[in-house]
Amino acid sequence: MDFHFSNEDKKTLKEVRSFIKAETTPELIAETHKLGHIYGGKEGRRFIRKFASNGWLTPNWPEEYGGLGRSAVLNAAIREEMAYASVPVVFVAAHMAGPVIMHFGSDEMKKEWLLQIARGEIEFSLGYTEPQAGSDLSALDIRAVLKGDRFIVSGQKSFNTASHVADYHWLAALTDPDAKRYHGMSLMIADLKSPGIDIRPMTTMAGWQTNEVFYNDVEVPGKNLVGEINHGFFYLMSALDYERMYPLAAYEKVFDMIVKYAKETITGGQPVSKNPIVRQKLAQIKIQLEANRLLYYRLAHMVDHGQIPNYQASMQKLFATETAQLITNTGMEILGPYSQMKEGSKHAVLSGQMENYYRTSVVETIYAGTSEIQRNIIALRGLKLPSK
Amino acid sequence: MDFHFSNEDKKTLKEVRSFIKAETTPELIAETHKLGHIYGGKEGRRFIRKFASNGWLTPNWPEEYGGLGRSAVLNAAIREEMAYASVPVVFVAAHMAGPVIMHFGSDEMKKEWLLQIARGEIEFSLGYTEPQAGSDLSALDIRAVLKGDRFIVSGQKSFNTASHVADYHWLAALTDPDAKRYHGMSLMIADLKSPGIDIRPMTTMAGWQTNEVFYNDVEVPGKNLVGEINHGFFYLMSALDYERMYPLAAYEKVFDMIVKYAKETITGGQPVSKNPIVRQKLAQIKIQLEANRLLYYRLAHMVDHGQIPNYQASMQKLFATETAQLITNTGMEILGPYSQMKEGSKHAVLSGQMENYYRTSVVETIYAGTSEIQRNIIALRGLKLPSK
Amino acid sequence: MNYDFTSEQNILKESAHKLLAKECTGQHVREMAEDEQGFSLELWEQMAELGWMSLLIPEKYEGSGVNFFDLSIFLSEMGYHCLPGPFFSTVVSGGLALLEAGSDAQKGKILPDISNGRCKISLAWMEEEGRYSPEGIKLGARKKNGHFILSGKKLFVPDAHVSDIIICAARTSDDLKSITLFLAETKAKGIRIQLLDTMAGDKQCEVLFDHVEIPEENILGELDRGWPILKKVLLKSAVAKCAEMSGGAEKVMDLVIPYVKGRKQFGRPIGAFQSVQHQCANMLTYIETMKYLMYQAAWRIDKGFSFEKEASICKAWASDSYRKLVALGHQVIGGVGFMEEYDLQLYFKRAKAAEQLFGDADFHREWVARGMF
Amino acid sequence: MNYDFTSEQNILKESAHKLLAKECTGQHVREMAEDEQGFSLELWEQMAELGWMSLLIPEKYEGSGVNFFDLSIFLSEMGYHCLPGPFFSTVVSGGLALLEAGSDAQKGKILPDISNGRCKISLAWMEEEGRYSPEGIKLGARKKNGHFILSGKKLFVPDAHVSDIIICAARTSDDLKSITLFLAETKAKGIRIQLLDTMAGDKQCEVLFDHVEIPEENILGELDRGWPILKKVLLKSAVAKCAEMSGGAEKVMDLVIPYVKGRKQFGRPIGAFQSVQHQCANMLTYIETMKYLMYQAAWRIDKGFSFEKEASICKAWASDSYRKLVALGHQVIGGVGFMEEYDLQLYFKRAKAAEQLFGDADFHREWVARGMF
Repeated sequence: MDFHFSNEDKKTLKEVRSFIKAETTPELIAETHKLGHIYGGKEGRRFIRKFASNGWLTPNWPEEYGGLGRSAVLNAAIREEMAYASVPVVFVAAHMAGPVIMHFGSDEMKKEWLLQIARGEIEFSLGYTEPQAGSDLSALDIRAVLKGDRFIVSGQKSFNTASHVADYHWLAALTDPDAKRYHGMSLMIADLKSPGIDIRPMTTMAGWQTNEVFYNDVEVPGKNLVGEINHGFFYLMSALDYERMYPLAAYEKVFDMIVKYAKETITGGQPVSKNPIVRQKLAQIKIQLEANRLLYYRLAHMVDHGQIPNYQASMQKLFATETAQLITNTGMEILGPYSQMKEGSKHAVLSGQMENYYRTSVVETIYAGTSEIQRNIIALRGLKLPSK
Repeated sequence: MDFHFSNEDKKTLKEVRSFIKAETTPELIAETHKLGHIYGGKEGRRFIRKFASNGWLTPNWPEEYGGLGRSAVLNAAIREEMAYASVPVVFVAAHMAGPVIMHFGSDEMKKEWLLQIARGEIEFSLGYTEPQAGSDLSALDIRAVLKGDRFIVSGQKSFNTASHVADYHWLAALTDPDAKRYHGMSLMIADLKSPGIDIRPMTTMAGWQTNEVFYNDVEVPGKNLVGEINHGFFYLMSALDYERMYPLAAYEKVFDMIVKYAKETITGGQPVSKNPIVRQKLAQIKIQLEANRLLYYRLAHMVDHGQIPNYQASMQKLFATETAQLITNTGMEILGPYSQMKEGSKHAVLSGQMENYYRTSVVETIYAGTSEIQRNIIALRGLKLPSK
Repeated sequence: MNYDFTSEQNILKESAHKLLAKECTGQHVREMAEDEQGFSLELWEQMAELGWMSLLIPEKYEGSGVNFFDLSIFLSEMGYHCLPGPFFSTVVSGGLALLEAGSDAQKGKILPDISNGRCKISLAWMEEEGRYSPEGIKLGARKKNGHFILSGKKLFVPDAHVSDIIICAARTSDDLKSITLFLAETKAKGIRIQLLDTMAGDKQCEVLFDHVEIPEENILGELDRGWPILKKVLLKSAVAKCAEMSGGAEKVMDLVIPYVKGRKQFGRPIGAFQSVQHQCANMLTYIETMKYLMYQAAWRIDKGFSFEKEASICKAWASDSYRKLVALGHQVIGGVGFMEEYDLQLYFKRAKAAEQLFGDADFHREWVARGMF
Repeated sequence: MNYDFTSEQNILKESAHKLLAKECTGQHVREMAEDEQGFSLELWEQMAELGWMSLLIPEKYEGSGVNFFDLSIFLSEMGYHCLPGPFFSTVVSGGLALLEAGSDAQKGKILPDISNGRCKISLAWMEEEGRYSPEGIKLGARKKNGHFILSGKKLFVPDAHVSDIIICAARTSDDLKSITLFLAETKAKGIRIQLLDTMAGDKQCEVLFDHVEIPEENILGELDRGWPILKKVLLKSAVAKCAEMSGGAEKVMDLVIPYVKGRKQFGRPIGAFQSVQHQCANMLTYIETMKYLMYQAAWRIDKGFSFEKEASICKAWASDSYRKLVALGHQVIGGVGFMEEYDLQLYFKRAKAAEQLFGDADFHREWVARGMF
């Protein structure tokens, strides 16, 4: 075993850190803050393209598709760097759709999409969930009917985060409604500016926007079908496996802020960090962060060694998101009444971010597969327990 | 609402305490310790009869059956007193079988059994579980065939605690093997000294004995059938409801011992009880003990007000047993390496009881309905969630 | 022993429920969170007319007789509906402080106005250290010409911006425990109130005292003896807060249980999945334990028994349990519950605010420990 | 990064597994728990012959080269099979102390004997306060005629009754941190060893030092400078203990998973119930996190990197996780697992013993905090 980054990776990571530090201008931060996403706006597009021009968005892709031909470990580490720097880190195109295209797309599709993705020129939004299908991704209603060289799509998606800022929709739709569950779904790429698409915002309790996306006889070119028709559920599950990893560093940064606060804040004549109960709580989080780090890089190790992460990805997501919630709740406890002050309020500490993260963290154990689904997967796939 | 004992009950409880203090002789303690039960031996039988002669074993039974016609609250409180005094408190006859006989038994059966039970003259052991039937009490294999005026019983029970010290077996057996689940079982009373019964001890990890009970063409008088034939499962479930309550005071006593230990033990120049982390842990237990007390007496309140406790009993059992395990584990933590010393060992503290209770507490969340079964019941009966 | 409400109490509960279900909808709660005043004066007056403000006030002061238990029934309903406004600070914390320590003159002057809804009060104790101890109180009061001059800053003062009177805990000597309570009129010269912006949209304020002159007769209780009064008021307020919390928890159940019965996934209601069932079973356990611990403490207060231990037990348990219950609710409801428009988030935020008010779980566990050691 | 064993390591693991599966059955473990010696000399010699004792010992002292990581693989297998006996105290704690601080002469004399199984060692640090701090060490050593006279009592000393040498931590000055380590031969005059009776049947002893004379050359390391050595040895021992624990945890999985697949209730395998599935998923999560944290710490020790933080993290996590994992195992297996004859109880008891050895979770969390603050 070996738990170190290679010297080459260390060097790259140092460059990434310097880049992020230098390039996150106040304008970028303001724009990102407003949109809730780093892409979608002018500053964000500029930043991402520049970032991607180093190959950092897809370091583990082959060079012909705009990658660096480097390791999944490096990819994972870069994503952590971005998360720690509060650069919102969910890149659907680079980290979820791209790998599926690479594995299952036709040569034509690869040529059309992968370079654009690797260069950070376009972004996708996930189009999986529908009102009636939460954890049950097989229960889709949206229909895509092949007519000549195009699909005609009608129906509704909901909880589609980032559809209002992305360029394309990574769309799961029913192409054979009579087929048995899991066998009538296809994946395709829809241009979100297509006529007939209507994006309606839904506000979350964390303040950021997600969307309902309505399709009314929307045309999607047939060549935008990913892989084979009616194989979508399989691709979708594979996409979950290939690059499913949950970078926790955004919350790790919150943790570091809480630790700093505990050191610097005096209560009852001594720093909060001298309180034995506070010490126990923060140490416990430190321990879980370390355990998570090992689960996280295991996924990259597996990919680099030709294995496909399976239940291991579920375990990391489960562990990371429960740790995220532990961090935010512990922060609320340690900051006490100050934790409730919102950004901009008098007496807000940590820029009012504590309560913001506390609200945000609610969804972590729900989206991208609830904790219950993850435990099911660990039991069924990891331990081969019987399903009935 | 009203959370006090009546003055009359307080007076009785004081008498009970005095009695227990006066009558738990060293001989009784030694015998109980050896047998693992307060009944079965000479001293125990003497103690129980004397105790029962005050009506305290069945204070809420009508006077004609040897009770005092008092409240279920008093009954519950007396059981707590006994538990706190480490008088093993599971009286199958008085607290589980007796109420079923009273509700469903024929007049003849009531006359034959109830007075004997109330006077503490006889004790039953539970004969529910079989090797293949753990939580699933409908999956019995043992057969009882009616031949003339008697049943001929053959088969095997396991995990039948106290069968080696009790007089009678409160036996669940299949009387109609062809009937649908739940509809072919009957309850009957078998004399454990009957020819053909073979009791083999099984040792638990807590050191105490439970038993396998083998029936080989054992004759059980037909009049020992409880209620109607093939209605056993219903009675059994009712028995679970009527007097299902989990007296936690044996563990409360352990808790009080740990608190005393924390007060009196000096580490690093100050009492263990000054350690803020220890304080948090012990206070948390105190809180749960109080919550449990309220759940416990609610059950008695319901009985006294003509209601049948249902999911409420599951909730109390669940809550109490999880608290029991929290107490023993916390005690192990606080006593540190001393906690591992067994009774009689040099350097044992609290008479070496800590590790004993730690081992014993393992089974609390398993027997008499696992925590999982209790949560199922709370969800299905308490919240009416769908079963499928 | 008796775990049932009386039939009068059931009627109280139903009538409160009915009014609030009508007047205090999720929509109203959201509006008031944005609103600067933060409550509806119309609803306030309606509640006053129905006698809700009079529950802790003896008849001689135009109240309906002291009954903490019945008040807790009302508070549960307010928690159920997330009632915004200064009811708690006025009737509970303010009213209790006056009842505990007020002179006949003070009571005679203020209690009737509380009872009929004409006076709003806020209790100001917390300062920069954000702690619940006499040592945390630095705001000084110094005697001058028969008056006291108060200077300093109070934080997180609930509903001060709409209150007529602030009961201010001030340091009157260097001795660590020498705290005195003062009745300060918010319109007094030198008081400046600034609204803070909070997660739950409840109204917490910074209150600046800049050489505020307060006459000696406005001392509540005795000079230098304010801390024991304040402690008692905070403990009783903690129990009252638990009543609100257990009401909120009931509402969460009422959102969650029908949802899991109706929502289908993988071909069956999600309520049929064992993991959902067990989470719901845990929720029910939290709620019932919270409730009985709270009612027991309220009952002890009414009976005049010692209630300190029970109050701390109840607040420690409720602080943890309510938060965990809401978290379980979010977990079983999933994405829908994360939407701003779904009411669950109101309870998520208020559970945390309530958890921290009048001492969180760690704080009250330490107080429970003090009773043991 | 690499999470895989080398093929050599896989072979090591398999060979250790094979021997212990044959020689160290549940029956053997039960017998040794009752046995006064507490281990099989025959198996001991077999292990020595196979080189198991030589893994931490440099080649110049007849060892096979220092390799903590490979040792941890062996320890996992020993934990898997609950191997009784003085391997840990001799090879791990004893061996580490000598390696850390021994003079060439001391190493040359003792290490070869450890390596070939001829010498057994025990490390004695704990006393009546049961703490892991220099202040807890009261046993005094006073200099007299070129010797040190040791007087006092050590508690919970593992396997002292079968050891040839006890490494004893003694106070050599009033300064709180002035601790010195001494190599004491157990046959020395004045040493009395009494076996204690423990839950897990592991062999812990009281060791009385009654004016025991120890020559100055038997000081391990420097006078008054013993604590930093001891601390390092305890931390590395903690990592080694985690290796044992993670092996034990694997065995628990191997008991539980086949059982829940086979055992039927309500018409299906209990492993098909979601609550059982989720409990098993939690068990797998505990075991994998324990394992990687442990291997990372072991790897750092071998590389010569700082390992203190990682060691404390790993022991804190393993202490909690192993106990919780066994508890979940008991919960899903139910009544059968509560039987003495079922092996699960062996792990229940050893999980608690291991949890407390070399610092429990609270203790190591505090040490982690010291690294942060």
